[in-house]
Amino acid sequence: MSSAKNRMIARAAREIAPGMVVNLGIGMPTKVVNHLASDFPVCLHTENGLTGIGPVLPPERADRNLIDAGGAYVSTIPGSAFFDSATSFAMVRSGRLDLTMLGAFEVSANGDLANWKIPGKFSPGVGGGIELAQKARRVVVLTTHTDRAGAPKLKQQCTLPLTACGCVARVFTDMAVIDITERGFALIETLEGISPGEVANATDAPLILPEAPPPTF
Amino acid sequence: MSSAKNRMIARAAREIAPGMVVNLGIGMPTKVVNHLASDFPVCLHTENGLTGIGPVLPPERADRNLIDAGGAYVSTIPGSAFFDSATSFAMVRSGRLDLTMLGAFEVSANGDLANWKIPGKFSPGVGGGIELAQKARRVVVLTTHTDRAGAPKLKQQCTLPLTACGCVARVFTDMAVIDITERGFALIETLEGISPGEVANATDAPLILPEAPPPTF
Amino acid sequence: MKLPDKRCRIDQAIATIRDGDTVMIGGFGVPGTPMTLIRALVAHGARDLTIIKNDANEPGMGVDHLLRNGQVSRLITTHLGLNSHAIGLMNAGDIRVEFNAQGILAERIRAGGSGICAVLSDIGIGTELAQGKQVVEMAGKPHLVEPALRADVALIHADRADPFGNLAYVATARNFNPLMAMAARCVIAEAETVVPLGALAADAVHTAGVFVDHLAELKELSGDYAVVQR
Amino acid sequence: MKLPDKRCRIDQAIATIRDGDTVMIGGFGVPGTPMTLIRALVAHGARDLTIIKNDANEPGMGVDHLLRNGQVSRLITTHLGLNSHAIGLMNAGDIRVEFNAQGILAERIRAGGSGICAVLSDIGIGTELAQGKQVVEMAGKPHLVEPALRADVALIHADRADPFGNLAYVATARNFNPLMAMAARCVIAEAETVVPLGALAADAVHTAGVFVDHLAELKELSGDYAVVQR
Repeated sequence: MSSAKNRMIARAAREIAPGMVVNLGIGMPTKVVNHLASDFPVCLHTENGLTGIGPVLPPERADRNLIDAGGAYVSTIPGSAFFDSATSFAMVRSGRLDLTMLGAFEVSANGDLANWKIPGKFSPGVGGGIELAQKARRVVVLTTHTDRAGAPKLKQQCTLPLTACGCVARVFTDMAVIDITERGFALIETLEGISPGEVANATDAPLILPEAPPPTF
Repeated sequence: MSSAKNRMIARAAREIAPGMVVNLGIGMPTKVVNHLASDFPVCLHTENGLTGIGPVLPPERADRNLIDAGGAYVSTIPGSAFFDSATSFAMVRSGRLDLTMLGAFEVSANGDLANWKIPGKFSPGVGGGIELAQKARRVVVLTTHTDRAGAPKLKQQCTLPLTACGCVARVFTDMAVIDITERGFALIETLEGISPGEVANATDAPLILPEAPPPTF
Repeated sequence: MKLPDKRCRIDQAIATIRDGDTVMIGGFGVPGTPMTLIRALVAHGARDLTIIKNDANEPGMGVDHLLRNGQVSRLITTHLGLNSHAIGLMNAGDIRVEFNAQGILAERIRAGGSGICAVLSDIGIGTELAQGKQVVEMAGKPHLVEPALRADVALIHADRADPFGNLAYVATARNFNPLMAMAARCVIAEAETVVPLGALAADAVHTAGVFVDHLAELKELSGDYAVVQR
Repeated sequence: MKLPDKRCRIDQAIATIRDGDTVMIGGFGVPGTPMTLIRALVAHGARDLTIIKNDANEPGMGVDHLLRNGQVSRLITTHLGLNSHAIGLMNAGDIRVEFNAQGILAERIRAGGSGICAVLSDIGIGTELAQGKQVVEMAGKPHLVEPALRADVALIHADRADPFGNLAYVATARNFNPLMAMAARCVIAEAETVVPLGALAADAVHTAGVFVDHLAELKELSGDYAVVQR
């Protein structure tokens, strides 16, 4: 992984406050856990039926019955609990998730999220994404700032099928930390070595810049 | 208890076929269990969260956390299971109860049941009765044939608020066994010493009599 | 990662309850009724409460203390048959009572605890319990809309707990407790025993700790919990 | 009273499945997927099946054997991301696929298992998953009607069972199994171990035996259940 991505993930880890219940989506969000101290008080939730996710185990130490929603062989910690899929999403929909971190294909200036379908190219199904995006108390996105072709993922409006409307509060990218505000995207921090102007150029919507140079990560 | 009531209860016990899942309502239905052999294969359900009810225990041997829906201190048997109130009624409404036995204030000729409310006199709430009456695969009633004032409980139409419509298949009384048929009440058996005519006289609706003298119990 | 500790003092947890709150209380008869939390709510004195509970216990027991203390204005329940005092209050108009079919009350609470807005059911169609309810047609048949129930606070009784608030119930003391423990903004649980983190097996947890906000260990078990002598 | 014995041979239980049936299958990935019952259904050969399962496992694993054998005409699921073969069948029009939000699929199955006709939910409003769904207004807001799902048969994997069919699951192999075990006319469970009546503690039962029709003990655990090497 690039150094910029690594710093993005480390920065996103600081979004997790002590005592939170957190669901980390498949992909880059899952890696956030590597940046939490071993005694950090947090409860990680995986939608296939576990609170209190412990470290990922190598195959030779894996429990064949213990995976996370991405299929990784994880472990438990003291105080873990198992439950069925209905109970798992009861937690999500009833507001017991303080935070979820998700990946994205597109995020719009009003916080719409598209991350599950590219018509004609990619449609594996929505899984648990809609409920996480719509119902976690705070939804943040981890994504590269642009796609492989260099096209911005932060747009005035999403062009792909939505996962949920107006759900995203903050986006962590390999260039910046950007909040969704009532007036649209607002630059909060930049990656060290990236200027606010570079971030604005890579964003397909107006970007509100802070008056002073923003902090870096 | 009168001998007639005892024989009614003993007769009702024969309604339980091997392998059934059965809920016995509060009052006389609960006493049916005293007429089942100790090795009879049946699963008794109580709506406060237990399948596999064992014998009632005296206070000095009671478990303070183990009661049936009527508040009696019961016990478990090998294979008992505890569950919450939602799961308990999931069993009822999804058709896993083969049989329920209920008490009645009134039963109508089309099988309507009234057993929970006497306006202005008695309205403690419906409890689990509606769901048992509406959803058990077979609903039978145990009741005295007439009330304390001698008025018939089997009527052309119920006058009291209904528990459920058209739910009752059979009524066991201290005078007779009566089925609800498409043409109304039909006499199946009589208590030893009671004539079909006496049953008909104590019933406030037409009673279809068998061609031959009915069996007695 | 380690899991947060939610142990607290009962009076401090109960102090968050305000006049006019809706309070769910577990239990079916004595088993599962959080007798100690109820006593603390009586001592606290919050008034004009809406209580959601399967039953009203018996005269002089459990939730009846709240009724006698004049703290309850409304009761959402299924059956008051064992509490003649509660029936008297209802008949005198001193408390408003809403009766639900028992399993429908359970489903409405579970729906509230599951972020589901309502369930559609045919239970009670043709009876007076259907009166006034919104009806939705599905496949040509009428169904009653049974709206989800949520509460400001839920009072829960558990047999065992760990400091994170994972709970396990025993026997028929489970009843409405796991459902109500999902359905309130603030869930306060009393436990007969609190074991160390990890001592409650992950497969044996009945209510996951993420649903629980405050946990109190019962130092001793009062006579309120004993076998009822009849 | 004693509880009936529901142990049976797998092939006899599976033989009741007919062409055109709807079959729920537990599991989320490998954990909880009843691999042995699926192999028996492949051997049985019933066709034109509607399968309800969270996912389609991976190519060459679990439910993918039914897809490869041409037994499936319709799949009600949440995510096929790990089975490119299933996505290929879908894109070629060889199977019809209905995608549900994962928790809504769980609720629909649970509703079917609970005698509830539908749940009302706001999940997916404003997205293409809301298209074509019945809408009900409650308190001025639109809600989607999510109808209950039931099946002719449910195939369940449990860790432990007793002869009455009380089941206990382990770790994340629980997932959809307890929900599906409530929601079918005929519930067939495979268990890694069958213990004597009474050896499964009444408080530790995850699925009560009244929901289960047939129980088969797995004599040996095939490689299908092993840790997936990636």
